[in-house]
Amino acid sequence: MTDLINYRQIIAVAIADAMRIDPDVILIGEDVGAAGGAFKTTVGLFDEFGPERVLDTPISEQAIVGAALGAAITGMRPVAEIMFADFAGVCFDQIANQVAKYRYMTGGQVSVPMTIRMANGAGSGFGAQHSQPAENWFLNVPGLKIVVPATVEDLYGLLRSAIADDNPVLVFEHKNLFAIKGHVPYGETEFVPIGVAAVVRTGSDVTIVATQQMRYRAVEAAAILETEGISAAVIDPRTLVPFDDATVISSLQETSRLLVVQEAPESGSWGASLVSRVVTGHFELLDAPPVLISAENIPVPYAADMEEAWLPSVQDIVSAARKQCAY
Amino acid sequence: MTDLINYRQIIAVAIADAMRIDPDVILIGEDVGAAGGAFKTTVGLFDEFGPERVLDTPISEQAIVGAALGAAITGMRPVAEIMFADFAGVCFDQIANQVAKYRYMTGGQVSVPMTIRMANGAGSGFGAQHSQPAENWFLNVPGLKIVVPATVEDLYGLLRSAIADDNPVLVFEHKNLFAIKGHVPYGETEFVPIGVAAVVRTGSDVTIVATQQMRYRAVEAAAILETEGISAAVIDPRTLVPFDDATVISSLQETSRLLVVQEAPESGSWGASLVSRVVTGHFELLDAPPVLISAENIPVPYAADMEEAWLPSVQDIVSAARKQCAY
Amino acid sequence: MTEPVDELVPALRHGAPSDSSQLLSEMLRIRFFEEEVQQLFSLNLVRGSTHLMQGQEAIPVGVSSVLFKTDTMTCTYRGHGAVLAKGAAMDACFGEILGRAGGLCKGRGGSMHLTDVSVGALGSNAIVGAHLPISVGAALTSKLRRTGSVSVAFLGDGATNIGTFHESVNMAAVWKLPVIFVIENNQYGEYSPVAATTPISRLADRSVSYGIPGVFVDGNDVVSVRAVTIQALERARSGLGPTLIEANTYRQVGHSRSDPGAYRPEGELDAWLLKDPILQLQNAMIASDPQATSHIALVREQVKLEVIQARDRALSWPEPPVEARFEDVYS
Amino acid sequence: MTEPVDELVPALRHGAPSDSSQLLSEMLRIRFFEEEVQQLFSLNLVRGSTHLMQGQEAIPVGVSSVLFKTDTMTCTYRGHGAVLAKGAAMDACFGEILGRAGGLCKGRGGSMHLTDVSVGALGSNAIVGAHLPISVGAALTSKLRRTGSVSVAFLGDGATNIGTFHESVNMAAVWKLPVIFVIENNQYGEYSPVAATTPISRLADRSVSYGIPGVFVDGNDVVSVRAVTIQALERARSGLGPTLIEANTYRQVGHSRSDPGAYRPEGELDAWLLKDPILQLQNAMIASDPQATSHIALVREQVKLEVIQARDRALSWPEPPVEARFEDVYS
Ligand SMILES: Cc1ncc(C[n+]2csc(CCOP(=O)(O)OP(=O)(O)O)c2C)c(N)n1
Ligand SMILES: Cc1ncc(C[n+]2csc(CCOP(=O)(O)OP(=O)(O)O)c2C)c(N)n1
Ligand SMILES: [Mg+2]
Ligand SMILES: [Mg+2]
Repeated sequence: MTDLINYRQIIAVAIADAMRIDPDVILIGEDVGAAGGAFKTTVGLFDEFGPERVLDTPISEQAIVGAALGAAITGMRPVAEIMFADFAGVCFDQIANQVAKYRYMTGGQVSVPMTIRMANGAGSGFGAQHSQPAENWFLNVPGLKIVVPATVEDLYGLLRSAIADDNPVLVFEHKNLFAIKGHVPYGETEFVPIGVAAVVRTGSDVTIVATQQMRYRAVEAAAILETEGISAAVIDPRTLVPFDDATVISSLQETSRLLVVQEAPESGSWGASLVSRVVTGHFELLDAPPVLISAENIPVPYAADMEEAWLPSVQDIVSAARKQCAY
Repeated sequence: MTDLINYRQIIAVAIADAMRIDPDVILIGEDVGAAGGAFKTTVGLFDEFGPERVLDTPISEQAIVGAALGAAITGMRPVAEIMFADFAGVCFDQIANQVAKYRYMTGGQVSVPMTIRMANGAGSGFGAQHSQPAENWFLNVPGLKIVVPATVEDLYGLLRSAIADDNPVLVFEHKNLFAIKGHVPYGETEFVPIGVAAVVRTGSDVTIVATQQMRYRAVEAAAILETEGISAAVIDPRTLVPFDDATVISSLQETSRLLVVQEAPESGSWGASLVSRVVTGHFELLDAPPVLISAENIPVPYAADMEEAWLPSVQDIVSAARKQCAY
Repeated sequence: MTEPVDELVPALRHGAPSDSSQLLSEMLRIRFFEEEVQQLFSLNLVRGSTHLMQGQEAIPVGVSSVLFKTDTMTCTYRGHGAVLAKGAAMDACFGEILGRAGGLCKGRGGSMHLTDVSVGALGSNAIVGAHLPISVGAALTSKLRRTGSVSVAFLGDGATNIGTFHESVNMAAVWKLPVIFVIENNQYGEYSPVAATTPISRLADRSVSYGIPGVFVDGNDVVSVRAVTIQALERARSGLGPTLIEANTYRQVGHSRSDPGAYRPEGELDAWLLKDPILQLQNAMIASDPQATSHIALVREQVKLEVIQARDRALSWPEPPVEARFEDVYS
Repeated sequence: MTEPVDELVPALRHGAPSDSSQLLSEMLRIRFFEEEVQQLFSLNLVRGSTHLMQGQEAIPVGVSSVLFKTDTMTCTYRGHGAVLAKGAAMDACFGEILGRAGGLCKGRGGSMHLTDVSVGALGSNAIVGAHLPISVGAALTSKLRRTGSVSVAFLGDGATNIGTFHESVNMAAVWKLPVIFVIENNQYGEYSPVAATTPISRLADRSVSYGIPGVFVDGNDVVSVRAVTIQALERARSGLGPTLIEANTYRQVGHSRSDPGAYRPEGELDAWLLKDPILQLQNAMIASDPQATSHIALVREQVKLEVIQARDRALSWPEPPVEARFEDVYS
């Protein structure tokens, strides 16, 4: 039995389920408690678990992340919320230099079981400081796992897996997907694992890899391509670190064509890293040059048409795949 | 007429030369003044230019970068020092969300002529929080230029170009190169331009691309390869953003083999981005799979052998090139 | 309250001497502007989010009424009022919020980023506290260049808990820079009352950490705000360094877009509505001159017209050409 | 000075009651340890940098003398003393600084990162201020789990100017967490005297911003340090929240590795050497009991031996196996 629920709402469901089975889980962030979250993603938790386990904080992101780290190494299993992923900038040191390195630098004395949730992504007119693909900022920092769920089911599962993980996990919740609908996975005990991609759609001509918002555009593009006789697989990696290269490679064994679409500029992106890993490790698999469709190399503009132009479009994907398949 | 000087010393020379010709240039950072810098890279500036133009700050990196930005948009041309590049974590927001975006977001009302200097790099036992290739943290942030000089001449020239640039430029000074020697470029008026790679060595079999510390290892590797009859070109991009793809491509036209060596983990790195751009744009140029040699995907360990193992070695480069040329 | 130091007090933006009528009209400009923005937002003409400041108008107006155009100002996403009071063209403010080509930032910034460097409005910032060090830098230029200009930074009560606040006030204090930090204490940071996030009740007391004056003022009384600003300006221009002003006020509207305000205790809003800064100034004007009523009505009408016309001009502007998005990122 | 509240004062690390002799020996352990590290550094056996704390020993010793093992502690790169005083094995401390397999962190951390979670030493941090929020988190666990443990955070005078200091003390205060923030005011941040970077002279006054007690203490008097710590512990364990202690002291050595100390005014170091915490305690012991001289000599000898033996054990350890570098990063 499952009910229909949206991406926004499933977050509180997942956190509540985790909190019910594990008293060490606490939630900490700005207005996550009494107000139910700036995005209403934590509604109900304060009422159920009270102010000791659902903590409203001052506007102090460094203290939020650092306190979560301090709690994690002393026995708790905190979930910290950084409202907009862009604010990871103000606590970057805590995430990259402290949280990511603590276990390693101390010679593994303790693990760091904590989750940092943040709302990422463009498309809704929040402007350059509230729309970034900040998941890319942390790719070069060893010690963090990074998940980027696109569906209600993946968000539920990955959030549960993140909270259960003994490593720090960054969970990016895409704010332009809040209205996406899916099912509450009642009574599940196995969760979408970190590090495993989803084959959204199989295909034999080209393998399109995309996350979150771009996954949906990839699926749309695949449908159009199908009408033209091009069979496109769509793979959603769901996790950026550690990346499930194997699922991509296995699809490439059939398609021999790699097309990566990402909501991020090219330089220093997960997409470029994937392309690089595939060509350095599996060159012989490719029958055509890989394609990387990225967002534009400019800050996210505010005006509607500009912001939409910044994002890769369905049409961009269709044209690129068409060209690639004609190679 | 030129004198021999080292990488550490040339920094103050470059800043002094810039300050002499432009009264808008000021230097701001922790202990950059009276003490001549934590790395002794700013010795003499305080004496020559006084406390108004060489400002010792509190330990407040966010304020340092933000104040430099505020000064830049009101008519100064500040050079801010962030002692170790790892500390960019504490002022990441100011760099990525403020400095990088100010001009764009305001519709170009003013430019942001400022430079941020920081000491990056591993190899001298400073541990995981003082050894990082932090230049990679900013690759995905449009609006910044990023330079990574390896020689005394490039450091001088790029620092002068950075200070003269109307865009914000991040200058990474590699602390394991402080003892490298080179020449003071007396009386030059044209400086090494931002965005132009150096062909360190030409070659016809493989194109090795490397920066800073790795550039020297690449040159060593190339010498070894030569004795084996393999002719390796070595290209030092010198600038990571904007990257001079053209010089790499032009060498590849001869060699058809790309080998990138970097002092950074693979994920989200400049090297992976370069590999990706080359294969997506110039697939047909390649006769063998490109190779990316990266640092290991762990925090930089302290113990000597571990740290050295973390870094790509000359031997790693030689073996990879050998294999690639035998492809 | 000190008497204004005449030579330090510039004329109001419109050139007239700064009298009550002028102050009223400035506050009304903001009030009506915000009401229109709210309307435009509900019509889906504003993207993302918008943060309005009805009820807080006396603070930017009181402060800016004694600033020169060459003085600089930074503020927050809740900064429409501050930017208008500093002298930005109203239609261009509307235009920016609407994402139009004629917007202050050519439509690239949005509601949280109104900026007009030409009038010294150096930026509204969407990252809490991030504008504070920028205002320190503007003051540094003033000091080094000896321009005499003062840098004002508006911030929220909640922003006094973030690291940049501490670093910025400290740096300004140790360098004795001409900065005025003005806390717009509207009792809440998003949905959290000050007491839930801040262990002291008088935020101005945070000045002790920096050895600078901390001044508490009724932020709904435009004349008092102006008076304390004059003192802070004097101090700044004499090279004595920054001042921390806490202006007490109330955000009469939600934090942003859809905010039902369930967190407000019963009756709180009503009590504050009685202390509305515009209402209070009007009452004071009427108390001192019963004839003022009709004058006030006239001012309101004029301002309303100005706002409507500015709005309509902005609405008539096109969106920016989409190719323009590549401009101004690297030169 | 308050009398120690007996049930709140644990025995010293070695199990003996906390008397002067014990305090002296603890300080000497640190002093001799640091001297050996300096020696090892000059022999090129220590990589990177090392930050010593000769002259500041009374602070960690005074504080830790009244802590339980279950109380937690975070500190800075200048934290050898704090970690030793909290009870970490000395040989493992040497081992870490030498990058040996038997080091506290298996040689992966280094001089700036001594950590021994088993004794509550949660970490030395190489980023100024970054450990402060971590100490807040440890206190949060204490509060939620009702363990009664207190979280101590040592920090430098210079660190009081960085954002995390402000955010951390504020959060601890608003949540009334059991944290004791201990400023080791050694008069300098690197090469900058406090006055060059900080606009007030009494750093404890920064407590005003958080509505908590600010206590100034002679940081070279181990007994006074212990006394103020006891008060802060009482407050913390009673759920009243954090205390900010400023312990005045002096760094008798350079900031790190090669530091000629040219920034020190003539005579300053000499004056402080007369106030050396070890010297002062020894003098006090001799003043109250002239026979103490020989006892002191004995203690010094014993401690010296302990230190040399610990050093030699560590030197005999191998470097960590290079393959071990891949451990403990993802589980
Ligand atoms: C660094 C950062 N953290 C969080 C936010 C989200 N946020 C936007 S406004 C706000 C509340 C700010 O409160 P206050 O400073 O009192 O200003 P007000 O909105 O009341 O004017 C928060 C938390 C942000 N924009 N930036
Ligand atoms: C964020 C950050 N900025 C700068 C540094 C470089 N740094 C190391 S120690 C130090 C001085 C710290 O002074 P203080 O807090 O007084 O501590 P002390 O060293 O005197 O014990 C500085 C600036 C750093 N490690 N981290
Ligand atoms: Mg507020
Ligand atoms: Mg100090």
